[in-house]
Amino acid sequence: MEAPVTDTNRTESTHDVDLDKVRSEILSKYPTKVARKRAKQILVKPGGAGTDIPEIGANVRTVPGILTQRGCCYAGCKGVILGPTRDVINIVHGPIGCGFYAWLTRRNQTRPASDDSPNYMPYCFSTDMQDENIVFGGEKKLKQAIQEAYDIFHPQTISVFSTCPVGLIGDDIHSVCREMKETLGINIFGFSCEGYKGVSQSAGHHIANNGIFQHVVGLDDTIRGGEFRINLLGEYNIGGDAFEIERILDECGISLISTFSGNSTMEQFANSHTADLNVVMCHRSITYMAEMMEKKYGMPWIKINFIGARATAQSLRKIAQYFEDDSLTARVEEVIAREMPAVNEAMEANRPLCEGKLAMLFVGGSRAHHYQELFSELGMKTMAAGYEFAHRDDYEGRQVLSSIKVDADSRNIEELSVEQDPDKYRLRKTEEELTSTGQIYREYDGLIADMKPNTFVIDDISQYETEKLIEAIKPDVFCAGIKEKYIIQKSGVPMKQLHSYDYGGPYAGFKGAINFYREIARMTNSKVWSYVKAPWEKEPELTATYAAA
Amino acid sequence: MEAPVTDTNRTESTHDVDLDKVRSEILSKYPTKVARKRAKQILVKPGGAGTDIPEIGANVRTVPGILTQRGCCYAGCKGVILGPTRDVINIVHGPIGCGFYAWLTRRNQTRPASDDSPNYMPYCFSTDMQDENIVFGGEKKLKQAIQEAYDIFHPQTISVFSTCPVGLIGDDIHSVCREMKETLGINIFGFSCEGYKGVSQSAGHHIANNGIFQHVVGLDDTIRGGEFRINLLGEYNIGGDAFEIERILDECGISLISTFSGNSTMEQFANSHTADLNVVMCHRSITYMAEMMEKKYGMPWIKINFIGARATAQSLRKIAQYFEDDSLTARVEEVIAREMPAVNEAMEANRPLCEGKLAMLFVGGSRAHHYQELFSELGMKTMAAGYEFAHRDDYEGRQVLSSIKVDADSRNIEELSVEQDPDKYRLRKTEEELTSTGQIYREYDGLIADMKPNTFVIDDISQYETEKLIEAIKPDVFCAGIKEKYIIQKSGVPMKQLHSYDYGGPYAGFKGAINFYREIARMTNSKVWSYVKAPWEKEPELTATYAAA
Amino acid sequence: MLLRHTPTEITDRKALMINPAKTCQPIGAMYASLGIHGCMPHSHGSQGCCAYHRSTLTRHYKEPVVAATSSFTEGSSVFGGQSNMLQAIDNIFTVYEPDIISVHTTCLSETIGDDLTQIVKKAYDDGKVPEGKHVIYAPTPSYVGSHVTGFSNMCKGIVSGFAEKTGEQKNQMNIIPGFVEPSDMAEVKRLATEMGVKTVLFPDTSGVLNGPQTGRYHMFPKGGTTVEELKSTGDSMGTLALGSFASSLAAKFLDTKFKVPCRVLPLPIGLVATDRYIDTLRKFAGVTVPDSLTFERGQLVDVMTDMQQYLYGKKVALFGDPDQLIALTEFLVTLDMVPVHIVTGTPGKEFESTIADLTRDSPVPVNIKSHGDMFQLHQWIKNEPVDLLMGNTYGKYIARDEDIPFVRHGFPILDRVGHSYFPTVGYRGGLRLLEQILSALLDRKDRDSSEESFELVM
Amino acid sequence: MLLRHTPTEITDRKALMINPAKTCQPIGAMYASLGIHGCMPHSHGSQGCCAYHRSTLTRHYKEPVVAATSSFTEGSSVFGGQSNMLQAIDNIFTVYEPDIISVHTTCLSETIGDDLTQIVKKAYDDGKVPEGKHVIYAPTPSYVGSHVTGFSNMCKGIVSGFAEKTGEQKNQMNIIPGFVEPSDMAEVKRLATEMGVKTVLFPDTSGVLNGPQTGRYHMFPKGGTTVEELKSTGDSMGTLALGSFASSLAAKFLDTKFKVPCRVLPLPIGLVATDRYIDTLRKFAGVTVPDSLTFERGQLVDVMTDMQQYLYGKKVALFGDPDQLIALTEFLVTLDMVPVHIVTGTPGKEFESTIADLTRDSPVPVNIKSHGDMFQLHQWIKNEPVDLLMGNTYGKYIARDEDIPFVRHGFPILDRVGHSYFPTVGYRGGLRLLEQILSALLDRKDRDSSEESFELVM
Repeated sequence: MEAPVTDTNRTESTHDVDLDKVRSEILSKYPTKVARKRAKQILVKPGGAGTDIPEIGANVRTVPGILTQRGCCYAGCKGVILGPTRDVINIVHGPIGCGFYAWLTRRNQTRPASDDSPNYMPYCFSTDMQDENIVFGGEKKLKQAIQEAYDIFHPQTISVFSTCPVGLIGDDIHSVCREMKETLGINIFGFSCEGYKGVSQSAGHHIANNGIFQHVVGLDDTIRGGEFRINLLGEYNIGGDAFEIERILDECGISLISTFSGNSTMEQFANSHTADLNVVMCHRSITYMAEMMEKKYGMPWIKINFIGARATAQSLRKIAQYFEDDSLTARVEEVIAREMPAVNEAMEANRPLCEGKLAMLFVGGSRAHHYQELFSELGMKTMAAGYEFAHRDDYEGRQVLSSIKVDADSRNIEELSVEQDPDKYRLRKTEEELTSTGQIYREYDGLIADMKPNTFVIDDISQYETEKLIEAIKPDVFCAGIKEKYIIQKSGVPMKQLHSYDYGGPYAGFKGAINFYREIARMTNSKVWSYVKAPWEKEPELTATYAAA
Repeated sequence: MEAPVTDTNRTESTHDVDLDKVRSEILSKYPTKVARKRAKQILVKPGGAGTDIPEIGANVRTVPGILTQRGCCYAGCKGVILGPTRDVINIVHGPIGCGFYAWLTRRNQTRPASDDSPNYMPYCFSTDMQDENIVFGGEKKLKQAIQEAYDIFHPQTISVFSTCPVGLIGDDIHSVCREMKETLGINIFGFSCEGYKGVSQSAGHHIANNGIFQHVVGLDDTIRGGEFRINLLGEYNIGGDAFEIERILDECGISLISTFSGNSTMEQFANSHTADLNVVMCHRSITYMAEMMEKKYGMPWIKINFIGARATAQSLRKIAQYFEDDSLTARVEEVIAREMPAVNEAMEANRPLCEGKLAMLFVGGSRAHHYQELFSELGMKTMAAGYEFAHRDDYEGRQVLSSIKVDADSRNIEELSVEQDPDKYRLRKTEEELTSTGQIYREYDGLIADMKPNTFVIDDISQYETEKLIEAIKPDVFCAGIKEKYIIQKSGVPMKQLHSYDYGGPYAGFKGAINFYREIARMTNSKVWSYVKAPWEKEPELTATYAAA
Repeated sequence: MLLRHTPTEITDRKALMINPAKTCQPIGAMYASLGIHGCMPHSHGSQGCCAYHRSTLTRHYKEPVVAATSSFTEGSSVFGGQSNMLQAIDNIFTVYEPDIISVHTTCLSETIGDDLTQIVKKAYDDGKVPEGKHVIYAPTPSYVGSHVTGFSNMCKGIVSGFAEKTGEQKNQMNIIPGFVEPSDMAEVKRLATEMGVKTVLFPDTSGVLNGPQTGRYHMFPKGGTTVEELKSTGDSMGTLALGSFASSLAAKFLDTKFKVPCRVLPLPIGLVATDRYIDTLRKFAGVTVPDSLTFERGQLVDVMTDMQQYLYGKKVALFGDPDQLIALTEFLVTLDMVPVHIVTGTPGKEFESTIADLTRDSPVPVNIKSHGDMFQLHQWIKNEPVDLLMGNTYGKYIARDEDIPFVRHGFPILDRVGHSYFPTVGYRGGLRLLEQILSALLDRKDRDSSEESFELVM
Repeated sequence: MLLRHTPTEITDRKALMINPAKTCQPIGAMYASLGIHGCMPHSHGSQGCCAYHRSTLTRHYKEPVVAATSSFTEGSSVFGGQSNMLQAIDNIFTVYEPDIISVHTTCLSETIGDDLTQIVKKAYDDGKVPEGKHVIYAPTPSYVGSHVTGFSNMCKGIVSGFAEKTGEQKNQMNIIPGFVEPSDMAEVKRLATEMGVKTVLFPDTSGVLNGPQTGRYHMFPKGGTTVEELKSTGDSMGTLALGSFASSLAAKFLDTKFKVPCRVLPLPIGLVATDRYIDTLRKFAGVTVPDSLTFERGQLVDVMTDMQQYLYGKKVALFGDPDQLIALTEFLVTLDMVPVHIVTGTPGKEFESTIADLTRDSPVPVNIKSHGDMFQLHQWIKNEPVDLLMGNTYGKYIARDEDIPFVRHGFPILDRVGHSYFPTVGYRGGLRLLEQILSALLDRKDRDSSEESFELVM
């Protein structure tokens, strides 16, 4: 289990590594059954233009015992989707750990409207289930916990999350929630997001989408904001990304009705169906919401991306294109023109420090795709990328959606049946009108399409594979999560967390791009890595006793 | 050089120690000549009432090689008297050390009138004499330094202090000061306070008194303040003592025209001759000023003491007595009545923790006398006391002044010849009027009179004697300075610095008394001293291999 | 205010825990397993547990933390996790090649009722465990006790998995250091070594979770207690268990099963507790305390006496793990400080009585709670303010809201470094703690001083 | 503002020093003398010097600091101090019974022209020095150099007073640790010992100025280099002088007089300088670096790589002693930090060129000054603000006025404890410094964060 120290001045040669050979070597270590499974999830993107996008194994079970980056359904539901919303009391029903680990660990920043606006995010609420609750059932305790939360805090909304044992012992959290909702007269609902559901966090995203859609979206029909009204989907405001995007949208005169979910409130979710367009950042975690809202309320969605300066400009233009308003288009161009000089200056300053260097990205959701924008702006090549919890469409594009087989693990995650709302449905634009805007809606081409030839695409990469990749390709920077960070750095490779940003950020939008350029230039040029070897390791021989000059 | 650890519950027995025997033992260690000298400076106060005050050797040279508490003339002049005044730039003319050591080390607190009032006390100004200045003379550098200080800071006053080599090489700082005073048009004057002058800091006090009296006092005749106008002499505002005294005087309706010198300004000194009474705290360091002011300007002085609650009350009454004003007397009594309940409460709370315990006090000036008040209020006995730089009158009372022989060391310290000021002299009260106030002026009975029988009075105590005293008498608390602090504590005896108060205070006035009660109760009752011995030192024998229960 | 909704008024809660001062068993078991050389911890449950535990340990230690998981699916939850675990054992030994797999359970596998003894036996029987390799295990249901309990259970799992009695007593002491930092484990061992006592210290995460940067990643670094050492624990002269909550279970197991006599002591944090550790070891092993340790002790006492004025009477609020709190409380009392609010999330009535006993001479009433939470601690602080807060990183929210000087201590510390390199146990550790406490108090003094009372010499 | 009169505009000063970053020679000599076992330092001058030096050293170490003085009067200043010194030698040996008296001069006795060589000879001739006792000495005029120069002169005084050559080389290295803390001296020695190198380290104030509280006062505690060791320095294999300003003089004396070859190295503060110390010792003594030290080194590198983002590009202002500043500057540069204002009060042009060389790749202009002062440093900071200030306690006034995070380092530290117990030299010392720097920066980050960006995990 050793990866050698990276030496400097070796990036050129590693462009020529035979990736198929590396792949074979990796697979050879596994037991046959495991190797067969992993073979489907480890692709080398073929060279040559115009080649078809190959099929990849994704959203399948992790093999027990193989060290994975993945978390659980609960993490996807409570940790990712519901975590960043400040005006709800999220009660974790279960033993204390699940609540504890999801407490303030994701850097979701939030900005309450005023000093006395609700913000429960710094709190951790749990029923702290004990022995006897497992044996005799926890419903009574849950009910009491909701009552106590209400008595102390008087929130507008309480939600409940089931953890593994809750499902097994059969606590009916939904009926408890319904009962307490009636009793207390506030919105209370639950999520059956037990950790064992699905194969990764992904199941939890879906469950969270369903819950918010059913219990919150559509509750408030007030029309707020200005002329150009959108929801931003799949932006969790890690390190202030959402603040930067909010700033840019605001300067463009675009009203953000809600963000799912970063710097967000239940109030905004309740009102979100009144927007005119959904723009989707994270294709994996939140597109459910875009699709359900379109069906029920009639607004279309587009995939956008605010990671990378060019991507940000492009995304703004796409939004303007939808609204087909000259003044908006002009204003968007104005903002882009105003922001880009500083971005270009930073890009030019840092590019010479980064050009030709190699990156690897293994993070969940869409980031392993989006961040390639920023690396490419720095002249860096992404040699390997993959997702933690993606489905095939995230890799291959939505055109494969119909061909994805639903397996046992996915079948258990409810697919809501959504109908047009008899009162609130409002078709924003007909298909013809959409087509005439000159862009494609409800589309995403996936990660593989954007990868350079002769690069790795790996789904649910294992610790073992990570080490082997580093050994073979010697990247200059590796992006993943906290569990991977110090393992990678021990090999002498600087590692950037793209979940938490290592207390950095924002990296979205224009200012975020500047931050990222500087960060990567720092990481790949820092002196500290040159001190890894001690002098006596470099020159171990001894020259008898020292003779003084 | 070892003193044994103090054990607890031993204070009773140590009342019976034969001090004469201890004295003999101490002296027996010294070479004959030294022993003879020290014998005059180590007294055992005789038992029985009405005995005469014995004569003590004081203000004589320290024997070379015998570790002394004393400092030098410069320390007394710059460090003690001139240090606490904020609106003067004090330039130390000499190598850097003298300036450096006197920089912010005395805890003289000061409170400028406003955010832009001058306060040069956090600064250290020095001519930083080098080799070539010693060889070729430093007058030119001094002149240039004064010019630079003026150019940067534009102060109203600059003063200059000579250090050892300056006197030897013959720099005439006074002519430089006169010249620069003329050139710059601000008040500039110097002190020839070379470290080798006199036998202790005391010489420096005298030189400082002379300088301030000659160059500052009397410059501003404006009448300020209310009906009852006094100067407070010998209060250096260590740890905020002066602030507490100011508070009390203010509440009594007594106007403080100046303090020599704590929380003080040159402006106040210049105006101090307009006050009606001088009250003297530190008999040693500042009585020169009281006497000179009385001669030149006509106001009398009384010895007072604001250390100790009863002493504070008594001192206020003495001031009121001088002014012979019923409303003042009433107001003073009102203040005392208002302040004393809290004092008494603290006294009663802490006295049981301290009663019967033993103290020793060896600090300069009057503190070794004054602080006995506070210890006695706690029911503690002062078993030994003495001064660092006192003269015989500080021990024996001013009645011996005329019998003190002036030796070579003292003769070199100038005695100003002071005459009545033809214009500004104003006799405040005739001798008859003074007598009719019912108290005695210009008087001080000294330390010995207040000591209990069978106690030690030691002048300029040495390190060796300190150790022997601790060994023989095992005090519960020892008061001295920073140099002594950890030596004493290593013997297991808590030590209180009465120069710097160990970052404590204020201890003056009513609130100060409360602080001190608490401080001494803490020190003499703290658990930490009970942990000095390790368990294996207390019970070193081994009980074979441990057998489990 | 960050915790703007925390009211001063305290109401009784029976069901809702808010801002816990504990987490769940498995993470403690994982930490203990990492202190065995060549060991891969394995989490028998759904993969989120393992991910969360690895993340939290990684954030605290800023070091690689590897562990495998049975990756339960809904199917395994219904039909039991045996097949997942057998598959995992096979894969781990094949791909990662550890010497040992150390399995702990989760609430999930415990609720299902998976029988580890039986599954592990099957793994051996089926030949899934290569020759010379080992699988050990401990049940660590998340709904009982806390992370400390999990640590304790795994310590027992370690000795029950390895300890043997040859009948020939070895001139060595077993020491179970408790749920402390790698630096603390090294220091506990150094103190014993300095006394000339040979020890088997387990678990021992020093060198594992505070390892060097060498440019090569070693999944199984040099540190950790070896199998050989662990086997020999049944032949030792005795066992010192440091911290009753974390360490007594394993010690008692060795006592009961192999008649290795044990003594349970508080963690050696602070002067008196370190004295107790040293003196017990001295008597147990029949050695003399070397001057070097008496010297270190004297240095600590010296700073205690010199700095006493800054400590005396200062009120402190503490939260964390029971063994840590018991030792810290004793140290603070020794320093004449006044612990007034003390909360652990770990259940256990003996905690409250022990702390009550240590603080019986307190000048003010003392609030003590086991199985409490930080919400309650915060409310207590609002009602009775303190001069200092000590606890893990989560305390920073209270410290900021209430403007209290804050010393980070305990688990987890997510926002500073140092804890894993510099011990707080032993006399040197006492000096470090004292320095931290004094710096916190004096920094505050400097900050709050008016200009006139801002001073050079303190 | 505390330093309210300090203007941003910088004017040239030729004569007035304001807020010095140095003090005078004798205190350095006194400190060096305290590192000799059984030695009473003696200040040949007026008694204020001795009182000031003892006070300052006491405040910094919070330990007993004894030293005697010739107690010059006006008479001695005119007629010379010989009689005072002879009397002092007699009294000291009689009353305090040291093994050694170590005399240093002052500006006073130097200006008078007292000849120590002659006076000491007379003391021996007159029988004032008991059999087996010693008087050593060094000239330390206060108007030349600084306290560092005094330390250096006394180091030379020590070897010139004791060193002998028997002709038989000893398998040992002389190490002169420089003007550093007792803890640093112990650490320098520990590192050598860990390498299996026998050393004579002098002076050695460990155990003297960081001694234990035992309930008994020992005027001459166990620590300090012994006479026997000092005598043997002439027979050593070589001398390592750490810090050219403080240590090279004595090393070169041994080289010139006894042909003991010397190497002068920067103080081993930080990674690279410690590497240099270890590697030089390795080559000099022909030993292998043990894994334990490579491990310690790796721990330091690990924290450097892990925490690099918080350090990178941070601007630092530094003041203090030249040897310390040279090593600190190198360490900061190694950490990708940016030292921008660097001031020592000690004169010496090589300081400026050395620092300029170390910072030659700096992204911003660097202000460097030897024989400078803190007033100038403060003005530089006003013109070019910094993220961190490092220096002795006097820096707190600038830090408060300019609201800069402040790490106390150097001499004197009058308002905190720790420096005398925990080294900053060596790899462990580097970890401590790094922890202090990070804590200062992260505390500030926490303080200045808005509520929305106040975070748990850093």
